[in-house]
Amino acid sequence: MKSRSTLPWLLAGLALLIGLNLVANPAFLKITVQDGHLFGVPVDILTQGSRTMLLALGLTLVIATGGVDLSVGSVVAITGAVCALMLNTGAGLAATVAAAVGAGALAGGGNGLLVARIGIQPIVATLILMVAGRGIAQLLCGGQVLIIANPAFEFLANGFVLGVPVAPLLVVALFVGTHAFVRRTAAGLFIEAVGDNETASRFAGLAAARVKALAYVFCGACAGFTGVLTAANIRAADANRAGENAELDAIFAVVVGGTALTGGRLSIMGTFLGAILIQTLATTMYYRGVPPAVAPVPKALLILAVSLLQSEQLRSRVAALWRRKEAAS
Amino acid sequence: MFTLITRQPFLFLAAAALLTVTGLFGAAPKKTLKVGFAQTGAESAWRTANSDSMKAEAAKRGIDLKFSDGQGKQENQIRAVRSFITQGVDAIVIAPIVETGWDPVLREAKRAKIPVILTDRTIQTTDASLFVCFIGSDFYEEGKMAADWLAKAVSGKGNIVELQGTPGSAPANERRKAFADGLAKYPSLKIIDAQSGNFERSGGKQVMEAFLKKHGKAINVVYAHNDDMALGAAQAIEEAGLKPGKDITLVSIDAIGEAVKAVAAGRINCTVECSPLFGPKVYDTIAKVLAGEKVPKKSFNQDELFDATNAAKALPTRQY
Amino acid sequence: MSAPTLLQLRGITKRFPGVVALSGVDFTVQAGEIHALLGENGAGKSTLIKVLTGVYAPDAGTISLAGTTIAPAAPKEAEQAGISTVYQEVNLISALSVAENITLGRQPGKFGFINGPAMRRRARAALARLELDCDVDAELGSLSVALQQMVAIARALDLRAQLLVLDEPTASLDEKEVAELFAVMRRLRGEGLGIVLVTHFLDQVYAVADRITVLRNGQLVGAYATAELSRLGLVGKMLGREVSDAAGRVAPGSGVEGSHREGDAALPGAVAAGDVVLAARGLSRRGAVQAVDLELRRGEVTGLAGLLGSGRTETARLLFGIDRADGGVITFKGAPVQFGAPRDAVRLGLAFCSEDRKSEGILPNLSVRENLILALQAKRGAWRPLARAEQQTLCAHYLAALRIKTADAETPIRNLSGGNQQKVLLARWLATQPEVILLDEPTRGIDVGARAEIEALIATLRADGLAVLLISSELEEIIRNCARVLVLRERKMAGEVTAGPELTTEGLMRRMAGTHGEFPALPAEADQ
Amino acid sequence: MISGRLARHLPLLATGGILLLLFGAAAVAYDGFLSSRVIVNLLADNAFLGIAAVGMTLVIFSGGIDLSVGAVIGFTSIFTATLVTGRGLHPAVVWPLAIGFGAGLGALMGTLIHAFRLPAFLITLAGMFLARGTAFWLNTDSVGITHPWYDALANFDLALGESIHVPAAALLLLAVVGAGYVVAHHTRFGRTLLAIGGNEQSALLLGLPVGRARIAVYTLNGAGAALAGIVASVYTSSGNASMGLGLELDAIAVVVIGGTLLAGGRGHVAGTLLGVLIFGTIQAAILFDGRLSSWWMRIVVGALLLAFILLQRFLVRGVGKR
Repeated sequence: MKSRSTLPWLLAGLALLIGLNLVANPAFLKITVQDGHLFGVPVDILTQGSRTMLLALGLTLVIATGGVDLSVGSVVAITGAVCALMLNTGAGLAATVAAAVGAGALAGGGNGLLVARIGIQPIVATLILMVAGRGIAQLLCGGQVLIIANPAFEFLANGFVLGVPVAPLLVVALFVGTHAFVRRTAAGLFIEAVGDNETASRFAGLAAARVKALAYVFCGACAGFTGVLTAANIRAADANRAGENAELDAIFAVVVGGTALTGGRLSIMGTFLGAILIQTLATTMYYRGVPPAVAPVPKALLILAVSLLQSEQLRSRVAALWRRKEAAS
Repeated sequence: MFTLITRQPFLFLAAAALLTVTGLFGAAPKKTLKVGFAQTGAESAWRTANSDSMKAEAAKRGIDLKFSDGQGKQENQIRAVRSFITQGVDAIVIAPIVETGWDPVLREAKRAKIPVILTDRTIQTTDASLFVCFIGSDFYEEGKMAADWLAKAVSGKGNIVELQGTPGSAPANERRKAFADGLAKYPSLKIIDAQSGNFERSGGKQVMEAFLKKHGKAINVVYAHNDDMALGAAQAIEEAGLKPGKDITLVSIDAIGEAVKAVAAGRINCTVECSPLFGPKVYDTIAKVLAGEKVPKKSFNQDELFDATNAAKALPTRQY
Repeated sequence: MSAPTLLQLRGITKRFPGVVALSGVDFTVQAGEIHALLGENGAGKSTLIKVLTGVYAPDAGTISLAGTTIAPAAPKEAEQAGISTVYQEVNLISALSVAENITLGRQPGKFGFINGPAMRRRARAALARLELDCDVDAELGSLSVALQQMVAIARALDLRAQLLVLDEPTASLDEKEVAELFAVMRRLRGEGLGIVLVTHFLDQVYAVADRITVLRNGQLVGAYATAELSRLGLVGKMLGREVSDAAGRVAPGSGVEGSHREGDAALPGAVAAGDVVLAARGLSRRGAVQAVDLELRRGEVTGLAGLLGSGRTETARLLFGIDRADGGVITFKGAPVQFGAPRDAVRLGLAFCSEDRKSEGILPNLSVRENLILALQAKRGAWRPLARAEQQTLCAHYLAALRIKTADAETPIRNLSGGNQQKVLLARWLATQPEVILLDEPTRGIDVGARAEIEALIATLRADGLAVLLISSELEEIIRNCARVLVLRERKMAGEVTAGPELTTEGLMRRMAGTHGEFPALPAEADQ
Repeated sequence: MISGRLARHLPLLATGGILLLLFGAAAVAYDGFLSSRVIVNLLADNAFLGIAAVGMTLVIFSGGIDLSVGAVIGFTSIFTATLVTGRGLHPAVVWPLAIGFGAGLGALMGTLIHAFRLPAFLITLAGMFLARGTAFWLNTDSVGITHPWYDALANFDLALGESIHVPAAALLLLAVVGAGYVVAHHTRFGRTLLAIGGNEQSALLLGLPVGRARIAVYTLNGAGAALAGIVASVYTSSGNASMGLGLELDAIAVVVIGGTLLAGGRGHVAGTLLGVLIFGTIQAAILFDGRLSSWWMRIVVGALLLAFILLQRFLVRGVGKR
């Protein structure tokens, strides 16, 4: 049995990308300490990629159940607005973060209800919140960019602890926590079981609909916290732009990471690396001076490459070709 | 099949619900001045202030304003204009998203004898009779003002990095071109790198971080297509251990409140704005046009530029 | 047999990675005959059919139809050559109309456009040939399963087929429909068509087939005229051994002597029935079953027999909480219970092995280990995970106890053979230590050896004091294993038979058919 | 007793009923809504959405999805403008070229999806990035098109009586829906698509050309999206790389509203036209109201979408329960 793991491919891709950058810029991987903070391109990649990582983390569970959530970008906008409204009326930091994450979870619950209970196709069900959600966010903000002046809040996204940026620390902690959760409890097995064969899982005594719905709730909560980080990062809630098109990058990170869109396999570690790969690609484009307009093209090529690498058909064809060659020689 | 038929009551229920939804908006009052406004979208605070100004002024004057949000798509705006023509409004106001592609629908308006007023940005057309007049702010003008200010401030010399807006969007296109045109006179002012920050603060910050690592101290000037990206860039510069406004000159556009504050504090050197408060001028113009008076083909709303000299003074009176 | 040879397969060999599915098989069908193709599961019947119809290319051998050598590379080519097939597992397209289904892929018309009236005419003609009258514009999905089956046959006949292959055509038909189908087959035979019939029902073979070809382990055993081959002889050839047991209790499929029958004491009925664990009174659900009563006792295997569609599976689904009953009461150890979902039933100690292993049983991409522990883990809940070591112990235990053949416990279950998958599913349930286990066709589609092992396992379960419900379409299997048998007919109870002289295939069949004496005469070797 | 033919079309009739009710409600609420101009505008303003949605319907029939259509519209419009305005080429040369590009991209995606069993969602997402990126690379500005053909098309309308003028785009939409209807429901290809979406394994065993049909449907959809892009360029007399941004989701939504199952295997092209009209009527009603703020517009569109999908869900359940 061949290993189905995509992690080696992912690491190879990442190594290739970093290698290309090192050739052009030998200091690409250099990390220095400036003003008591870690400073360097890898730090930037982790910090800037933290929001995509977090969205992708939530989506990983949803995609592993065989679903998808297009609404995460809009949820980011909504929860950013919630943060601004709470903080600007004098609420505490803890209450604000709890409210934002709760609002995200609530949105996820709505999606979960439509998908798991009513049986609407995930793309369509979450498309509704994707459209309406941004409107809700704009409604909350009154169409303004709400400025947030709260150092403690900003610290969540831009602060440093012992020279290490806080946002990636938080996100890594959430990854580790989620990984532990899905692997140390039976949650991971349940999610994969439902994604692989929902009927059989139900017949084996699983509350399949509940597992699915909870995956959406978790995804919504992650999007909610992403909204917090986004708002904190720019010290403002921007209902119009926050999280715009973020769902595509996040889905992309999940799929690159080896969690199949058809469901059934879940790789938290893969998602983490997938998100880093995407952020590294974006950073590479800044450094290589790729014109912003054609930036989607390398992304398209990366998607194609990754999809092809994951295709069993292609692998077996290449293997057959290889065998024929060997036989001939 | 029979289940389907028994489901019919449900259908009617749903239809009734729809009726209520649409009925909520009710019938519009008659015999008042009816103006259709095809706004581009709600993509920024500037834009929202612009919409609010148009709405508030209409309410004040008792004008029945048909407001439409194009959500950043020209096709939606054209759809709206065609709908205004169908509804027989007295005048149409358009804030065009892009410069081209308006001839067919404007011809329809002309056939229906409805005057069209362009705001915010003009259009390219072979037939200038298609619209009555243009009231700008235009993005091009803003870019030019920024270039001129910069040339004076740094005495025509320096390396610039440009934080562009969302690729393909009109403000990004205009502000990029205008700035480049404005710099043409100053050969020693060079744009050494440009990337899109998608008009987002986080985007501006991210791109600026990359630029700082790539070019190091070679960067003298940052030109950002909007304040959000400039504020993000300022953060990046601070985190790199430099002083925004001193070590690197920041020029940006929009003049949102936070940016004017930053100018006053010296973190940003200059921000250009064209006031979004178009309402009064637009309705005055419409009144004149409908009364048969002549109006100038082109007029501009009040332009302002905030730098260290006037920012602090302007702060208390900012409306957005 | 003076009829001309219609189809001739010579030396057909087909290999799959690791398996030789067919090796040098010859097969001949004459025009105007109904030819039964028989063999146990895994004998190579379906591979042979797929070679014949162009789904697989043979590795060696030739096919000739009416004297011309053909090498169909796709089902369409086989159809064009004159070989039409009605597959057992293949449904037509339920969202299309009857007419469209009958003509799909070869609709009349020019340049790819469909001539609607011509299509409907053709469909009506095809249905008329089967003496069927139905609205050709109706959506296929709105018809009964039997009617859909007839439409599939009509579709096959729509071509000027010379050879018609029917793969398990009667699986979903009731007795009357089977009779109608046979009438149609005989008529077609009269028209000179060659018909290949693949079936598991030996009665039907003797009722309609002229000749029989038997395959075993991918090899040809032989071709025989039906009249010259006794039932017992046929079964012997299928199993590869001479069956001399005249008692009728050990009949097809039982290669199990000694493995679970530790003397007469272990025979069904010999163990005293214990307390009633699970019982149902008047269990009903619209469109599924009406007023079913049953009691499952500790240490007893209860059989549930009935034709397909008689409500067997539906009953099990109601008992397990998959569907909700409209009426009736289920009691567990005397207390009434209501299952909102299977998990409620699992928590109480019920287990259910579905007949549809692929879509309701296995999680194909997950490992054997994960498949095995799923139900136990679901019972414990997400927060009380089984430690990895515990999981491995469980797996090791069951892999050995049930003799499950797999490279290791981490292999995806889809790589296992059907019989081993089924054993993993049984292990999944045994791991939950259930008190009641509902087995719906536990031996369907698996080979003889595995079948014997599963039957042995059932005996062990009974001996361990479980209450077992065994649903099977193979009456011999029911008779061999059950102390009591409930018979369902047309979704209602049609009687209960306890072990003893009454419990014979014929007795069960009479109850299933609901006609005493009218059932087609069984071949000589009666059960007594 | 309902005849089989009528029974199969009941969901379609129900969708049509919803459209009439919706339109009726708007006509009661807003003066002047019930006019031939509004109806003609429904067709004309939604022409390129509708044309793209017809192709999308066929793809969804086969159980697939295509996220690249919006980007292909953007690419086609700027490609056409660049060649007609920038290079002075004649539209008669440029249009077939543009349609060829759309079809080529579709064929490429279809081949990858089929040959390597790759998820359509991902491959067409890549196609979307590719087409949008190439479009912006051609020109980030919008480019006006002045050409006699464009003027003629823009000014053309079919006069039906005194007050009804049907513009070219509306006629083309009807023609494409008609063609799509014939292809989907009266050709072997169309029926094969439904069979693939219904049960691919069966379709293979029934001897249907599954691979060919699947590649063909993405090719056709690519060509359809390119045609929609040309219509968009005529509608605006210009090319714009960001044209059709997010249109793929609108197209999927109207197909679903029109009663086609997203999982494939069941649906109707005429339903898609109804879906487009429902979508258009919602937008027209919002425009007639003219008082909704930007955000309420989105919320109302989302809420109505939800209402329709729930309604359809219950209808399908009703049919499924027979």
